Amino acid sequence: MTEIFLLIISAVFVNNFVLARFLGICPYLGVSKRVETAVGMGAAVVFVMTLASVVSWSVHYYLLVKFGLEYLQIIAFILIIAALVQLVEMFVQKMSQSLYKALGIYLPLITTNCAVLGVSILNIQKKFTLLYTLFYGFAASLGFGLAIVIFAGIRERIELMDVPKPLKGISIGLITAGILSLAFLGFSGLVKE
Amino acid sequence: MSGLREFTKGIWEVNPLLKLVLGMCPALAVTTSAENGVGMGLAATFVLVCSNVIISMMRKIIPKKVRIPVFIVVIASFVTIVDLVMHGFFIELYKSLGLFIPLIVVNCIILGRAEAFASRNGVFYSLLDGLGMGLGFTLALLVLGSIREIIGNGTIFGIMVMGASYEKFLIMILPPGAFVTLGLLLGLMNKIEMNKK
Amino acid sequence: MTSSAKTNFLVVSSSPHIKAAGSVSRIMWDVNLALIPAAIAAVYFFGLPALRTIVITVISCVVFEAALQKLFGKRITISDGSAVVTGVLLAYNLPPTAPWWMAIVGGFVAMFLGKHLYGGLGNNPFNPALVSRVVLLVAWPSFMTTFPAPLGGKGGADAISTATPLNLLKTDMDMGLHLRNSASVPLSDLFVGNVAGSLGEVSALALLLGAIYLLMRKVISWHIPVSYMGTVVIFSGIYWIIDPTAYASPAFHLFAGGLMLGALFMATDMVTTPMTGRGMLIFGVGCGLLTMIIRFYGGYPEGVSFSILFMNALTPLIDKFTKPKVLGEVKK
Amino acid sequence: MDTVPRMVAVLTIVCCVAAIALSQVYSVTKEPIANAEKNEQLKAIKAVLPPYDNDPLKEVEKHKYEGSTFEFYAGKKAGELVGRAVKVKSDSGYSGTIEAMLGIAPDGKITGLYILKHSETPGLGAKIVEKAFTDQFTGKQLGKCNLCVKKDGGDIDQITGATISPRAVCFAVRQGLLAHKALYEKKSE
Repeated sequence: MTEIFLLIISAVFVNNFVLARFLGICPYLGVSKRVETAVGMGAAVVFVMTLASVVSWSVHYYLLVKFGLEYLQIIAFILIIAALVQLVEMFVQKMSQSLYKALGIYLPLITTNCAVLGVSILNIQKKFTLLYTLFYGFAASLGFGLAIVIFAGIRERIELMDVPKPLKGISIGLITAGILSLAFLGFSGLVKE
Repeated sequence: MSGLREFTKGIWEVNPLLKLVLGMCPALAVTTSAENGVGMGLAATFVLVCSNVIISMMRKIIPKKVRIPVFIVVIASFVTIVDLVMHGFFIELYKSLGLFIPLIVVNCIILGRAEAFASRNGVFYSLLDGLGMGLGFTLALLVLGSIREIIGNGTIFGIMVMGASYEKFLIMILPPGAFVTLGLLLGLMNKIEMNKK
Repeated sequence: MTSSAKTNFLVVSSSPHIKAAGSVSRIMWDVNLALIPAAIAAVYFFGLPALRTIVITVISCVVFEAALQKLFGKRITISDGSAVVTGVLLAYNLPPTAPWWMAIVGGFVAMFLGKHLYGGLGNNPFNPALVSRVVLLVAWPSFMTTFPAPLGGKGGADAISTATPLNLLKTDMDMGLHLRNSASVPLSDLFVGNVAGSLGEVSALALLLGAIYLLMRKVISWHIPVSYMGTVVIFSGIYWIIDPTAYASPAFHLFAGGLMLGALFMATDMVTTPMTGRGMLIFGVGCGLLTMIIRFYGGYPEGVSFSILFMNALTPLIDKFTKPKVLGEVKK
Repeated sequence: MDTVPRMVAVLTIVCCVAAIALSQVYSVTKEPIANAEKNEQLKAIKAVLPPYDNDPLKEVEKHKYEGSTFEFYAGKKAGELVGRAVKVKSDSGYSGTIEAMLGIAPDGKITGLYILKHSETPGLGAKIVEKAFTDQFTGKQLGKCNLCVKKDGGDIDQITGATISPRAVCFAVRQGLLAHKALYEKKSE
């Protein structure tokens, strides 16, 4: 139990997917102009990443390893993620119209979010069990959500600031992300991975 | 439309990293040294050129509705080839690039070029487009990696350039240095662009 | 402590301190005045190197402020005292014997990365002096953690490097020992500042004197210092009551390290902290919790700078959810 | 043109072609990959053992000692044992596990130390990979001088500003030596 707790702290704060591992930078910068959209994106990513972790882990061990096809890992995982995103989209649309309205526009973007493929591969590389995979996928995506919401808050404010013209937009966004990752460095040593 | 233009545009005018702002994850993650930057750039270039050529050849037989899955399969295949070959023959580079080799699959530059260029143009132009875009990306990674390595480690391609008494500004090699350097580089590009007008 | 130009861009005026933009320079010089006792304490305990470090960072900050304002085509406003405040605070966060080049780079980082990339005074989301300190800490850890012993201490002026009280505590806790080394530090030394540490953080007494002046002049409000220190006292108190032989006392945590400097002078910067009283309380509690988590479980012995920087990042969100709704709508 | 059977057919063909092509590439690169991985191991073993002429990877012995498994690779020259390399690790690094290859002569003296894997802070703890640090261990052995950092009363110079990582390395080295002593030094008596 403590081990899982530490795994979560590690993935959210110490080795934050965006700020320490550089995964999912494109949506991080692209969908963080407003706090509300950042929350939506964060929620969609948590949902898909947790699901993708579990499914890709199962496919890896019950199909690829069984038939000696580990070299097809990259193709298999990216297709799983693409298909999963489609399924989730269809499912959400049928089940809840309001949820679909909230998440719908972010879902297609997730296929090319490298955090999703990244976590799927890391689960295998770290030789996690299925339970760990579940929690790691959840925690990593939670870290993404936390980072993007905090970042969106700052960006909303920077919009109103007198930032030098050439730096406006993505440029100052990256610089802010840099200072944010500096603040996250304070958590280093908190958990030994 | 001249072939030369298709080749050169990616290097400056629409540089995928510095102008289109694509492919940022590997750009930030692997540029702790100039060597890693170039290694990543060349690996991406290989995938970009090959997938551009194959997709351009198949552009007439792929049904519109399944084109994205087909692109993904083609790209993922070439990424797997790069992954296997590097593992076998360049193991040190392979280990330092780590996770970011398989992640070339989701590098938006490659899918972007497949969709925007290769699926609409002939094989020869697609080849030049891929080559130019890839080299532009490599060049950008080289610049980013060089700046970070020189300031952060006092070396470039492992060769000492800052003198023995130089106190390494370590933060450049750590995540914050990556973000801030790329941010400033993009700002500089904007400034140059604004001065032109 | 670069404060108060908030009036430039926000209609909200819930902070009671600022009447007009013209008072910026009055506030800044008030803060500088309030920082003087700590400077005197630093020179008393560490000698002339401390004074030298303060002078270098202040000059460096003022020069870079002017240069960057010129570069970005802004009016040069070095006489408002805000760059001086940043310079002094930065010096207070460095070891007294910091190398001169590190002090200069520190001034540049504070002004460039911390302030002028965002458009200068009042626009910066993070406290410039803290950004600079953390950059230096991460970039040159060994220079930033080499502390001389105070002149009155047992090491004498010759001692090149001594462990700070918090370093001793961290070692004790890492080794799983009961308080062995850290217990030998007398609380009175901690309070007046006769211990190793960053230049301006050692003397709780001098910092409190300055803060009382700022409170009286209404430059800062009580919310953040009280909630920050209160959280630290409660957090460390719970552990201490459970096992006083294994955990340091609340007084130790309060007077050791950069807590006083942080809570009184860095976390009270108006630009980078929430506007409403409720928001400030949340900010202070957050800082307190993070500081204690880092001190207890983190890799660094001290967590004040990281905590305040992290809460700076949360400030826009805190403002968003503590501000009255109507004002929130106006912002768009 | 875009009929469903056609779409399915194209997708299937593309996938099959890709899979076949990859299986070819895989079979070609399989051996180089295995070799490359082996060479990485050998490089570390070579760095910590005196010159040998056998293949230590083939003379591997796995032993359990105090709950953890140690793999000993024996290096031999002209049939005679010159030392054993053992992979040691410590979880008490500053930010994670530190793995090292330790070379031990038959008499229990350290012949070399090579850091395989770590995630310590660059510029601080990461200095444990430098020769200036690792060379201190060569020639030392259990008991005669204390394999601890100086701060803890030992002989190993800690790195300025970082005690935790060197301490973790010392711990790992001691574990390796203890295991070696328990497993091999008794046998030779």
